[in-house]
Amino acid sequence: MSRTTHNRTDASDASPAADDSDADDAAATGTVLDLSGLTKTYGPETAVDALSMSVADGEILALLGPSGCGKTTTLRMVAGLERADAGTITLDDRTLADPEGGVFVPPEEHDIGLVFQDFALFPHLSAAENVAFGIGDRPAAEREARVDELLDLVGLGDHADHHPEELSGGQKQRIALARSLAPEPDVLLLDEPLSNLDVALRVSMREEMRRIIDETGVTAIWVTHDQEEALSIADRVGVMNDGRLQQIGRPERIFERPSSRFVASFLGQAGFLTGRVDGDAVETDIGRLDATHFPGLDLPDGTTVDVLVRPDDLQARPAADGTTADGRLTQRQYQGPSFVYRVETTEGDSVRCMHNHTELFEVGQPVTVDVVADHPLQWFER
Amino acid sequence: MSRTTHNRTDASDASPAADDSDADDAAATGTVLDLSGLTKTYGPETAVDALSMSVADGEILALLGPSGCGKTTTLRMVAGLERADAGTITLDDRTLADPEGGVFVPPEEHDIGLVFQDFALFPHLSAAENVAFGIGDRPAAEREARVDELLDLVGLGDHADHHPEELSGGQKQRIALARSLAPEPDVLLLDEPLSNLDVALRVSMREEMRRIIDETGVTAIWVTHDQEEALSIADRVGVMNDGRLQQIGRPERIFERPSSRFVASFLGQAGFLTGRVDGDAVETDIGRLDATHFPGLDLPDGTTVDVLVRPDDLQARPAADGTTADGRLTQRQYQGPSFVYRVETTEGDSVRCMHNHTELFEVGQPVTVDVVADHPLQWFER
Amino acid sequence: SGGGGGGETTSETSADGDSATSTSTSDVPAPKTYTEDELFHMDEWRGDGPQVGERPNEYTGLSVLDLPNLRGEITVYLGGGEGGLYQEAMQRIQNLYRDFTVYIRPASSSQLANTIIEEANAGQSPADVFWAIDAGSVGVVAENGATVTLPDHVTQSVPDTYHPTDEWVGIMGRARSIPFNTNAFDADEIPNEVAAFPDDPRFEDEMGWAPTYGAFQAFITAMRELNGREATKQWLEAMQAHGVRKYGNEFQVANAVATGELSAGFSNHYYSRLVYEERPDAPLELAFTQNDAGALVNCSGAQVIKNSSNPETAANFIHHLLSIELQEFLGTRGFGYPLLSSVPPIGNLPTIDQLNPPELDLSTLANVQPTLELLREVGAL
Amino acid sequence: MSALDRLVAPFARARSRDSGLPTALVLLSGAIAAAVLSPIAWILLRVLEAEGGPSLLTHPSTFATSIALVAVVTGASVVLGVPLAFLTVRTDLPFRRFWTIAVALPLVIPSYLGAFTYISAFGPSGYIADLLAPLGVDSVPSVYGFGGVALVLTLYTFPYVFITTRASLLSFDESLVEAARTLGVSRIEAFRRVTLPQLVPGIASGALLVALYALSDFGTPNLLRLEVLTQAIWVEFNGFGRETAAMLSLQLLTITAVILALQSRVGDSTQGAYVGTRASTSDTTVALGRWKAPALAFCASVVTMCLVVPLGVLFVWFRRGSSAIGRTRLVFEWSYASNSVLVSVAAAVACALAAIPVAYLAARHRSTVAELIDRATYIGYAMPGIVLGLALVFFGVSYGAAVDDLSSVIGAASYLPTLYQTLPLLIFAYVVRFLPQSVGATRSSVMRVDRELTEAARLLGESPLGAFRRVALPLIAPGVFAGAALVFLTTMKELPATLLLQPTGFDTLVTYIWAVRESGSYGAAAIPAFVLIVVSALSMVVILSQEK
Ligand SMILES: Nc1ncnc2c1ncn2[C@@H]1O[C@H](COP(=O)(O)OP(=O)(O)OP(=O)(O)O)[C@@H](O)[C@H]1O
Ligand SMILES: Nc1ncnc2c1ncn2[C@@H]1O[C@H](COP(=O)(O)OP(=O)(O)OP(=O)(O)O)[C@@H](O)[C@H]1O
Ligand SMILES: [Mg+2]
Ligand SMILES: [Mg+2]
Repeated sequence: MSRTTHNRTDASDASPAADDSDADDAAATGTVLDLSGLTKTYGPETAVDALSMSVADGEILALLGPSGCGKTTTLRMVAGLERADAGTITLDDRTLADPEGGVFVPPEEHDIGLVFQDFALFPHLSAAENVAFGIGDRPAAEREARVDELLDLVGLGDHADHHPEELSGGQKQRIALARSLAPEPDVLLLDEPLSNLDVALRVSMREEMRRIIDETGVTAIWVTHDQEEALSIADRVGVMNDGRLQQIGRPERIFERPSSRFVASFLGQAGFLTGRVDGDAVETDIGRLDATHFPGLDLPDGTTVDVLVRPDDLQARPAADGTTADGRLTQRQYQGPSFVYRVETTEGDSVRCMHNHTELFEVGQPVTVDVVADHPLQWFER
Repeated sequence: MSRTTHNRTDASDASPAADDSDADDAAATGTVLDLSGLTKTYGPETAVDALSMSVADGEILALLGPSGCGKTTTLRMVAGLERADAGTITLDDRTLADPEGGVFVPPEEHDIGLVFQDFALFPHLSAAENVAFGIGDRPAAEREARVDELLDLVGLGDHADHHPEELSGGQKQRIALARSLAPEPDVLLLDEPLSNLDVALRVSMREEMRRIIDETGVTAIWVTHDQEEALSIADRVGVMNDGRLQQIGRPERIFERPSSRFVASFLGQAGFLTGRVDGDAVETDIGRLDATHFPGLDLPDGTTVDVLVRPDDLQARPAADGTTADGRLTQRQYQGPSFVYRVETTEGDSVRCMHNHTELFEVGQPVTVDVVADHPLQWFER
Repeated sequence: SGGGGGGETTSETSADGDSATSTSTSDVPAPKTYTEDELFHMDEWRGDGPQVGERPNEYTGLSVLDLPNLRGEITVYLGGGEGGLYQEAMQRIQNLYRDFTVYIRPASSSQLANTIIEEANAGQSPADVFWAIDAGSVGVVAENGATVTLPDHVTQSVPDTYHPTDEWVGIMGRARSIPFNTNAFDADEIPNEVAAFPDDPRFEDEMGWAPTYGAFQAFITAMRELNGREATKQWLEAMQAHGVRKYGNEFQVANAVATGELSAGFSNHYYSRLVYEERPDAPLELAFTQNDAGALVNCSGAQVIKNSSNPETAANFIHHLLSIELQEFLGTRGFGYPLLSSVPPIGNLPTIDQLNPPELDLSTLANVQPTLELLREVGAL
Repeated sequence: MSALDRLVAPFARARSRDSGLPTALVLLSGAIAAAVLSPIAWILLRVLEAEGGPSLLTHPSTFATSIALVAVVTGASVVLGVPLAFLTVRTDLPFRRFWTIAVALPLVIPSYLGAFTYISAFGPSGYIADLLAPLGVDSVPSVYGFGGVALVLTLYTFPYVFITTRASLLSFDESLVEAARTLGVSRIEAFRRVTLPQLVPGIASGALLVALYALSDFGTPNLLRLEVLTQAIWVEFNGFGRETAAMLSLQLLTITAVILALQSRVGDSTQGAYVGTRASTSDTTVALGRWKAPALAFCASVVTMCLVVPLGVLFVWFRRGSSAIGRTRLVFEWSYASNSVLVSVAAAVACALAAIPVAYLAARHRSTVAELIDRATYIGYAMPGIVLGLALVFFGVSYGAAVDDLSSVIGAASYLPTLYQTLPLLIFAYVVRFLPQSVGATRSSVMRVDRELTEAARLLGESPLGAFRRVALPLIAPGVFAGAALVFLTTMKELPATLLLQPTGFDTLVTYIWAVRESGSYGAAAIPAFVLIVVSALSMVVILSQEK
């Protein structure tokens, strides 16, 4: 996999994005939280591997990555629940963890909230008591008002007296969320905080969260598996793989200029066309893609590249006769406003094309595929 | 909220979709599983309320609904883990539960698999042993082969010896899936089986699941919060609210002809425009929408309706001068290939417009909004 | 065959079992006088502890050699038992015969008495013989109708005082005594009646008793029988007003006297012997009162339990306990008074004839209920 | 929520997840409960025999003393047991393994032996007084009376609280403490607000064992001269006032019932033990810092009081008594030890087996029936051994008589085995006395097994029994085992019922100790006492090694 990226909007930037130091992508204003070389191993397995990043005041950093890549472990180290094996964590110029320096600040002195992936609600307390847990020092009236407010926020005002065992999965998650918000921490760590919620609630909750975060100026690291969530809510997105940070930057940048096939395939329904460089064009299964798609391509002829094509970059048309077809439709997926068709090309590449839901094709049909992208295409050297 | 639906493709169908008996939407071939009048109360709360539906052989029924609406409770009753208070459950003409008739078949005689929302892996067994649990009666060699096959299927071949406590959230979920598939049950119940997986894995897992389900001919009820998942994978979709089934039918139908504001708002990013019927057109904040959008509208003049508009139905344009504006942009959300703008109309409706990511507007800008839908608009009488 | 079978079956039961007629009454010879050599290995029976002292040359009674043979199996419930001494005695009897086995269940005597009564209530006791450390326990069992009358030739070996009824017979005696610390008193400074202690300032806050203990309760029972309830009550109250201290049992009392914690106390005589065993130099001696409850001589007693499958053997077995050899064995190895008067007690103890016990039917000692009430009433319990 | 709602809510909640009581399990557990309750029938029989009918409060002050003793001993045990459990589980106390075993070991010393050695050590002119006398100390505080009894009972029963609290702490889901701490709550606060409420059921189940032990123990108050109910019962039996004794037993059972009711309120107020199925990954050990020395001193002084003193006295006896050993006629035989182990193992196995259905029912199906059955198993534990023994004598013989009658009616030899004075009846007596120890340990381990796990197993085709065997049993095995081991320990030292019900000629360590003690041969008692303690201590090590 190539680490060379093609820069389609900003030709001057050719540095690998994994250690993205772009003014654009680095933490904007003052850095609040700084992780440097953070490492954690479980026996032979390295869960987090020399992870460095900084989070700016008031920003939301979305952390994406495949299952088991170390997201939860990272959050736990930041929260002070897990001791790092190496590296440092700094919050507001205060070192929270530094194994070499023997520094380890206990979690309760972090002023960091954490929404646990599996909720960790207190089973002996009711929903309201769970939410009130972290604000026990406030006057009773104020506390109650705050709890009511938060319960309403998560839509569970009428479940205040229920115990966790009487709540549904999503209800538990919402209580966990409300509980972590109650003390208004400086930094909020959210481990897939909305994964068990329905779309409507998820959308409204995340807008609500965005509002709260903006209003209170809290800084958040938000682990999510929902790319739409990551792209829509985050100021910056970090993509992890196998314990390492692959790329971090503004959502548009990650989406439009992924630094690797992995990052690309992780956001959007990425498809890849195998291509062979031929002058300033690229030869692929769906035909010759000309130079306009690849400004600045200067690889030797014959180099094999993977061209990133997302569903909205492609359009399929029924092939008039089988011989001119680029491939066959192998699957149709209904997605509400649109259908996504999967096309298996003659040489075996698999790509997706998005179509309006009024355009109906049959699975099995031979099709030709056209590139309709109005932006340059991203490619990765093999 | 009106139960009257407007039928935009099939003018003959005017029945409320909640008890949809359309040939098109009823369980297609032979009914395998039939629920009738299923009710379950917890103290004063009715978790499931007279739910009736049938599932056809080999189909995937996606169950959608807001958090706490009774999805998990429904699955638990079907699995025989919870006793219904009323109603019957019939599987292959065999009554599994009938409280009035005193019938209650214990779970082990159901031949039904269930993937629990929180996995319920056996902590004392390794991943492989968990998967092998239900097939202990097979010859050792066959059993091993099957376990290997399933572990490979869920991408955890190298975690066979790990115990649940050593697996990440998503890894646990995958093992739970593999375990329930191992005995090849007749009916598979999946409670948000992919909620903790990243997109890439989720998409590939659900395609894999679709393939397995098609191959084994198993019938599945799949609870999900992911509308894309529901629409793309399911043969039919059921939408629940507050313990009741609101609508059930083919995905397109649910999406395009929701029977109520609730169902509509639950799928896709629904927005509603308040309108007043005026002849065969409707007067709204964004102007007069003419008869072409509302074929067959015959309500008395002055009736108030909600017109369903999804982001792709609308387009915003900067208003040349403030006076002609329909509303103001209040939010911009990046969604990868597109931006979704939220527009607050002059009278306070909130709608969303989807734009290509190259079209950039500023939040706060006054805009005019046009309907660009190429299909009739759905409306609900107030 | 429930609980009501009664004791009449005695002769039938023996008739079918034993071929030998050895157990029939006619075969039991009359008591006679033996020299030491005529007895059965007397030196092996006799103990050799430091307290044994001089032994007589002649004994009157019956030798085991002249007793009918024992055959078959019997079960003995053994209440108390002086630390295995009684068990060893029975073991030795068993060893005298080839075809005789004795099974022993040891426990506390009142517990066993309660057990036998429960067993009889419910049907049948597995016990053939009950040998209890105190007369009260055997008395209660007899009162509850759970025993068989003993043959005369068995009971007549001991003075009438020690078999007030024919339902049981005394085996070894235990005398009430006043243990005193020799650093505090000389022997002649101890009053010779218990009634004198409450009035004597030398004993204020210096005495101990064990009111929960069976032997003490027997002593109070005797006092009640002899002096009446009121007088007993007054004595108890006076003693308490005099600062008597409570102990859990009488060994603790004797021990406390030996250590100097107390100057004197009320206990059975052999507890001081036990103290000597542990601490041969203990500054402890015994005094005895005269003709009052304080001079009571209680005894261990044995009886045959109703519905015993082998009552003849059981009675014969009890007879063996009263043989010269066994009395010598028990008397020289333990600390009890042999009830066969030709076998003297050990140590510097007065002989049983020199004691002056009150005139009292020992069976009345079983009547503990009123004693308990009294003790509770005065707050001693 | 109204007060009434608050009262009803836990039950409504408990019922909600309950899909009906399984008949077979209820019948089986009910039968077990009925069996262990049967001795009560005997008490009632005797009470009804009483002249002038039953009178309830015969000894008011004794009754009050018993209650006070139970309260003080239970309170003191919690005060000792909980901090020690916390120190050995959660802190960086040096030699935690050692302290864990040492602190639990007093459980293997019969409290009457403890009392004995305490009298020898601390009694007037005991060893300590002798030691101190030359230093001019002429009086040590008396070990006799209420204070002494409370002290000795506490020292030898607090390990119940220690062990159950440890178990709760070990299985406690630490992620909850983590959650509390990320909410800005200090470690100590988190302990108070999160850990403690969830430890309460564990603490309460240990405290219950302590309370009932303190109520039913006879040896200690007897030796240390305190008039409590058991003492009064013993006196009555000695005086052949069996009816009064039965009446007193009834009073004692009344207190038992009150204690059981109180405990189930406490145990339920937090709705059972909440414990996660997942192990904590993080390091949750509390650093003691400057508290290390005081903590060590605390542990050391407890161990000194509980272990060093009695073992030291036993050793002195052994040295002094060696001369007297030759004098006692009762020769120690190793078969006594093997007999003890035999019956104790049998009792442990029997209790484990009987406990499983009762505990499973109570933990899984929270209903009045299940709770009553569970509570019923505790009654025997509070019954003085002598009462239980006599009751079983009566029933054992009655059964024998019934069998005899039956065989005479059917005119043939009966094939029904006799029970009286056989090992099965003796072991049954142990089950009656010690079943709750097994039930308690098993019940809390069942609670720890997430219900969904057995549900998952059943959906994978297992019958309820199969699901139990393949999923629940492996997960509760440590609890079952720990309960059985507790039964083993207590059976090893049980005396009164053993004396009454042992097969004739079947001597054990305790009956031998009893016999030589009866003869005053303390020296001879030292050897079996050591053997008893060593064998029991070994099993204690096994119990604790079951903990993860
Ligand atoms: N206690 C543990 N012992 C051993 N391995 C562990 C432990 N905890 C986590 N791991 C391993 O560390 C890796 C990272 O785990 P982590 O929980 O951080 O993943 P994640 O990114 O949060 O995944 P998911 O999205 O599935 O929750 C995984 O491979 C996991 O198996
Ligand atoms: N044991 C219980 N006691 C009381 N109420 C309960 C219990 N279990 C569930 N409920 C209630 O029943 C309703 C339905 O719960 P259920 O778990 O079926 O919801 P769900 O649709 O699965 O929600 P989610 O998507 O959040 O998992 C909820 O309001 C919940 O609070
Ligand atoms: Mg995770
Ligand atoms: Mg659910």
